[in-house]
Amino acid sequence: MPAGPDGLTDSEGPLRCLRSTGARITRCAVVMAPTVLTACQPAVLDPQGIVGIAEKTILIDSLAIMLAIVLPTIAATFAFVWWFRAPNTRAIYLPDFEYSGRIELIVWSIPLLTVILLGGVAWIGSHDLDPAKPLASDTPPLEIEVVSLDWKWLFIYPNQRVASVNQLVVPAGVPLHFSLTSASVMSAFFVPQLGSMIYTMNGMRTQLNLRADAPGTFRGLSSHYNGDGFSDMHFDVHAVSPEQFAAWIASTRNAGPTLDPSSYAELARQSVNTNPFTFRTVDPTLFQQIVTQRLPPAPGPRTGRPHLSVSPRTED
Amino acid sequence: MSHSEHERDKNYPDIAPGYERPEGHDAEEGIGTYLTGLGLATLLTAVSFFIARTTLVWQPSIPVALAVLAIAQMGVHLVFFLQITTGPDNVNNVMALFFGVLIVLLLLGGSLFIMAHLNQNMMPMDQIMQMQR
Amino acid sequence: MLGKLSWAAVPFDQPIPLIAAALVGMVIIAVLAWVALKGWLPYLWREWITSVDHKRIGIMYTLLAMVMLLRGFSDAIMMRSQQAVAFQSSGYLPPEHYNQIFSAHGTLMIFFVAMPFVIGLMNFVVPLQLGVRDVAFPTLNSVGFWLTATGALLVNISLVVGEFARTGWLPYPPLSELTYSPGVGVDYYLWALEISGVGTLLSGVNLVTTVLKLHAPGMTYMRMPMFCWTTLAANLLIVAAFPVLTATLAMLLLDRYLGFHFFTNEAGGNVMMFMNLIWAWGHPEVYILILPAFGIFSEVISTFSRKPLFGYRSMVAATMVICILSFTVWLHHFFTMGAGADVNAIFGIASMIIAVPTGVKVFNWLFTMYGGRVVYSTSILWSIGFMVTFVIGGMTGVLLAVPPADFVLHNSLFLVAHFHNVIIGGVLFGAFAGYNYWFPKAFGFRLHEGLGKASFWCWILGFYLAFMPLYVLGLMGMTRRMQHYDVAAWRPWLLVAAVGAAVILVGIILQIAQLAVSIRRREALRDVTGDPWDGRSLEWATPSPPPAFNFAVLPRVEGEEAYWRIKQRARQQARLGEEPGYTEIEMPRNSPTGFICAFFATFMGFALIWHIWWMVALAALGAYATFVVFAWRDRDEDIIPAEVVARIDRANRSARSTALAQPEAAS
Amino acid sequence: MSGIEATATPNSFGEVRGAGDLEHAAGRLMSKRIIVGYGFWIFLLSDIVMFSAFFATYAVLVGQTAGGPSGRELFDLRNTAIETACLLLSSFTCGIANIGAQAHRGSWFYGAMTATFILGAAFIGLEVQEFAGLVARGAGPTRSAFLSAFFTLVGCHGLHVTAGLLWLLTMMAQVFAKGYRADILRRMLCFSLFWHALDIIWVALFTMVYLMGAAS
Ligand code: HEA
Ligand code: HEA
Ligand code: CUA
Ligand SMILES: [Cu+2]
Repeated sequence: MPAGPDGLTDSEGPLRCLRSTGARITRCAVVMAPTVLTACQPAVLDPQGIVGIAEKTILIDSLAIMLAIVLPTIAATFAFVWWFRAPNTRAIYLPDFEYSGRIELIVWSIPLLTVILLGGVAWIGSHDLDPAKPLASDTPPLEIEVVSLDWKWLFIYPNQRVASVNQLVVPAGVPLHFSLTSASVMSAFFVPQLGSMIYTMNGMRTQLNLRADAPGTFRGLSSHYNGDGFSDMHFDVHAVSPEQFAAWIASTRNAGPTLDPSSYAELARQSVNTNPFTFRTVDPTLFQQIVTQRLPPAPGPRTGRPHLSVSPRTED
Repeated sequence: MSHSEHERDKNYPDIAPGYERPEGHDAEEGIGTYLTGLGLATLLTAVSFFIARTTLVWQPSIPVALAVLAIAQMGVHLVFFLQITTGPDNVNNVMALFFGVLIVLLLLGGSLFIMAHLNQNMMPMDQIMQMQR
Repeated sequence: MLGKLSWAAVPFDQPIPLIAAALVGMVIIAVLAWVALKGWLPYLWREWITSVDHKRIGIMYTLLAMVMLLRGFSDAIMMRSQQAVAFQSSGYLPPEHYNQIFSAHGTLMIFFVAMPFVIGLMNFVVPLQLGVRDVAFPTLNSVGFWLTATGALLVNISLVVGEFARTGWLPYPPLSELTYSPGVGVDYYLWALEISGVGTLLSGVNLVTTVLKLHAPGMTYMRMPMFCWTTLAANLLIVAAFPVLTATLAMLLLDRYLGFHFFTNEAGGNVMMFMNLIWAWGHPEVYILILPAFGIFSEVISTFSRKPLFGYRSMVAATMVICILSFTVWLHHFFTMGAGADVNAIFGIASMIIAVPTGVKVFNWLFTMYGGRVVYSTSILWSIGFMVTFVIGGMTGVLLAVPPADFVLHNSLFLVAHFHNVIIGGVLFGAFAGYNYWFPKAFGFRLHEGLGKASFWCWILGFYLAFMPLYVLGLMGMTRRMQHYDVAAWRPWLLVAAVGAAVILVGIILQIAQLAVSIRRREALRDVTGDPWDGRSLEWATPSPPPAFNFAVLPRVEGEEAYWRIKQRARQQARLGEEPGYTEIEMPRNSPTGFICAFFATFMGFALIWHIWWMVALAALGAYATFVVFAWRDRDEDIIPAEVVARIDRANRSARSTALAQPEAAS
Repeated sequence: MSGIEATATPNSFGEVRGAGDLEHAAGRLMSKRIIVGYGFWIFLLSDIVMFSAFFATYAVLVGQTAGGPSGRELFDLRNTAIETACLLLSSFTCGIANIGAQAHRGSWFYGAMTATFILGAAFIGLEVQEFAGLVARGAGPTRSAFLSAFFTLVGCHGLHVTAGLLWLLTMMAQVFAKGYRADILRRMLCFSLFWHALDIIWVALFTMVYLMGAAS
């Protein structure tokens, strides 16, 4: 894994944009060539984990329930409009038809019944799929701490004492328990093919439970707008077999920089398009320090703060 | 000028909020209502301040007592100062008031409900421990 | 001396906005010069700028909305074209520009297009429908309008001087806090909305009072046309919701200007409280927009089906239920914040319940058409387009209200598709239906039907092309607000969406053509009787355009569909009622208060944004002085002599009796 | 196609409508006082909704002292009691002033208005003093979220009172210059509604902020 934190330094000049684009394209091509089909078609409708699968089912079921009443409504609209068009003298004309108790009753009860059914689905679904609720499983969950930074993702494996940036490697079939926070502004962690997204906020810890059922590469992203670098704040999730995961951890421990408050401060500065890389070791209390704000929130844009008339561009 | 307006107002089904029909009584009598209101409000205020500091009552019940007293006092103000009644001429005023109160309750209740849950779900561990201390 | 303001604030390095702004500026100056040369300024000042006539103010609101629509649309076109090209490249709009564009688009569209459009229509129509001469507070009405215009002006100034917010149409902290957004963009946003928010609140108070307290004799609540009811509900929501917006934005302002800690990351601030409060306003806001549209459809569908509205009482109940329920669902905008299952489920279900009264409305419109004689006018095309489109948007809304579904759809383009589906298919179509329906009332001639229909078809086609792909993209995991992307599978859909926006553009051009052609052919399209559609409510009892006093003599209402009854009786007896005895009428006097207030408010807003404190103080003083002067005036009414009233009314009566004599010709 | 068969008979609401209405407020079936009063009533409700947003924020942030002082350490209930007394009394005198105005009694009106002004000004004075004291102790609004919320909530009420004082003076000047004209009396009615509403908000305020803050 290439560049360390020092690789993050912002380059100057107008060329930068071009260069970073070029770099991104190259990286994309290299990293993803083998898995283009899976990795680059993130889809809520193609879930690869139990949470996502359940959510897709609920989505489709709810849609079906509603279509059962919405489609006839649309059909009736067309039918009425056509049949009762002014030139059509064969249609009955009821110029005073303005009330019918029976119709009123039907009109209120049809949507009501639909909503009762749907409400039941929503109630059960919310409780079953509460992001903070642990997944039922014999395997103990893998703990992962997630920190959203400007504009990259930091994933800490507290029990393995390693960390990675903009790249998440997880064992397939093992429940994952995420604790999430933000180093600066609000973001949202989302891997469409695995299911539920959740917000990340500074000074707060949200929780999420997911599982990748089978090995594969999935695209993850920030699903909450968080500033100029937003569009590039995506990452790949590599779900691998537990053995491969163990191997990855082992190799990670052997290379790369260490993550401590000072390298974290460097990381917390704004940058876009950070190449994925890993940390050999991690201060185990780092996440806790960020959540409790003992490590101060990220500084934001740097130049000449805070009395600017125009917010600085990201490139500066 | 305004007397004629008084006269005319009698004929409308509604009345302006804060306005007492002048029927029968002159200005001096109007003061009576205000005096009653002042007396009751003073009493309720005094009790509130007393309760807040006393050790005579069961402590956890103090906020509840204070809330009840405050609501009572607002009622006193509405009735004696703002002349809100349940009379038919006041229906529109009271409806509007109810709407406002409903919104305030939804907003306050909803916000506190939501925020309590959020805060509880998202508290970092050591703050939970702090709370338990 | 000038606070933070310096030449550096003007984006000389960004030619696109600068050239655009220079063009707009030149057009404005040219128009002004032309007006001045023609000697129309005094007329404009007398008859429009200082007018307190609800009809004039309504028209000005609508005009403001339409101008801002063009601005909002040019933003939309830029976004669509940017996303069409920005596949694995950064497109032609850098992030800091693109981010301003979607923020400005959302802000303008909601606050300065949709709001003024519906408020304008309500202002114009409601007093006419109630059978009265003006709104409850005519001068306040003018103040409200001009403050709204101030807000719009400030947002547009930000194009040239400084920058606009890059934080989305709702500036979530901490991104919108000073630390992360040090520029003036967020300040522009905040002050524009604080100022126009006051204006909106004033018009809300005004319309609530009007509907509840001003009626023609016999116009009881249960005899009011549906549009009056939805106006009441929408304005109750304004009165109840806008103060929350004002308070929330004020807190953000305090954070930014005085270093408070409401929503900062530091010192115990709580960003979640912002989300909570802003949506406590934001959700009611969307019903503020849609309820008047519902009212318009009720009027249009019943008129052009030649039938009374079906299930009037149900409709009233449904309206009021929506009004209350809209305050119980706001959490559905942040299901993914992690409040927990109980909270999510309760608010999710509450959101779904709104589908019940809304469904009732849809079904009642259906039964209004049942047994009718549906005339395919432009207005009813918009209404039918609405019924089909809105039901789809509503359905996807309910889908988003299912928390587990929202967990994967939140902030995606699926959501963007949902709200454009209900806003364009609901609010905008409603506004266009109302525009075509009431245009003859306002200007005395009808709009060209053929071009109107052509525009409708482009719009509906364009809409489906532009927004159905977004549903698909949402399901493919594409989030909103992406400046560029590198997922190849998204691209085709984005291209379709761009084409859709272009088709909408054709619709817009046709709409402008419709207006131009109609003005050219106004004599052929003239509405002589004041009742071009064979209407049912009282606005059609007045001449087109209505005189300043609306009704020569207040009509007496004896049941629902007040005007229809009067008309039926006239038809049976084959003659109009007796000529009434005319008396002189007192009407509120015109007043420059609104305009002058807005003048000072503009300066105050601008000065606050740029920290020019002396100018703030001066402007505040000026505004206060304006009020005192206004309060000091002795005459606030003008008298229209009985002869004038008689002359105007007799002319209209004679037109109407001619029409009555030859029944088929009129409609 | 047909005509306004609009009534030759004068507009009537039931049978009782004075002819005076036709000249004065043609087209208005309610008297102007009712319309104006009601409109202002609606405005007040919106103002109260705005306060409820500040109250909600305060309630949420009250614990966020960020290591700074809490309400218990800061609040001086004696001061609050005096403030409360001022405002309550001023509400009473404001009512008297309104009665005096509606009855065209100059002595009552001016006397009671002056008393109201003095009491209101005293309230503001005490509040400013309290705020200044807090800021001097390093407990200003920028110290913590709790203090931000406190200063904003209480300060917003204080701003309302200040605006009310300005209005009060304008009102007195108007009566002085123009006499008891109907429109001025309507404004007076609105003013008294405003002042009473401020007192109601203060009740919520001293209970929730000061008393509960000091008790907990
Ligand atoms: C009233 C609300 C409204 C309206 C009408 C629209 C209309 C349109 N919107 Fe808008 N949009 C929003 C509200 C609205 N939008 C909001 C709130 C956001 C979120 C912002 C954020 O992310 O913060 C958003 C975001 C948004 C995005 C960003 C998506 C993203 O986040 O990635 C896009 C992308 O293309 C888009 C496109 C369009 C398009 C193509 C239209 C078109 O339909 C445009 C239609 C054109 C017109 C409406 C003008 C035409 C009419 C006239 C000019 C009148 C003609 C004259 C006469 C009648 C005489 N919108
Ligand atoms: C005019 C505007 C408007 C309207 C009318 C609506 C109507 C509804 N909206 Fe929408 N909404 C917006 C504007 C609007 N919305 C905007 C602007 C946003 C995004 C803001 C942002 O984030 O930037 C949004 C976002 C939004 C979300 C948040 C999603 C997210 O952020 O993840 C949700 C979730 O519940 C939602 C739900 C609903 C529901 C349940 C309705 C219901 O009222 C719909 C009811 C209507 C029907 C259901 C159709 C007719 C009914 C029948 C035919 C009866 C039978 C049908 C059934 C029983 C299902 N909306
Ligand atoms: Cu696929 Cu980057
Ligand atoms: Cu909503």
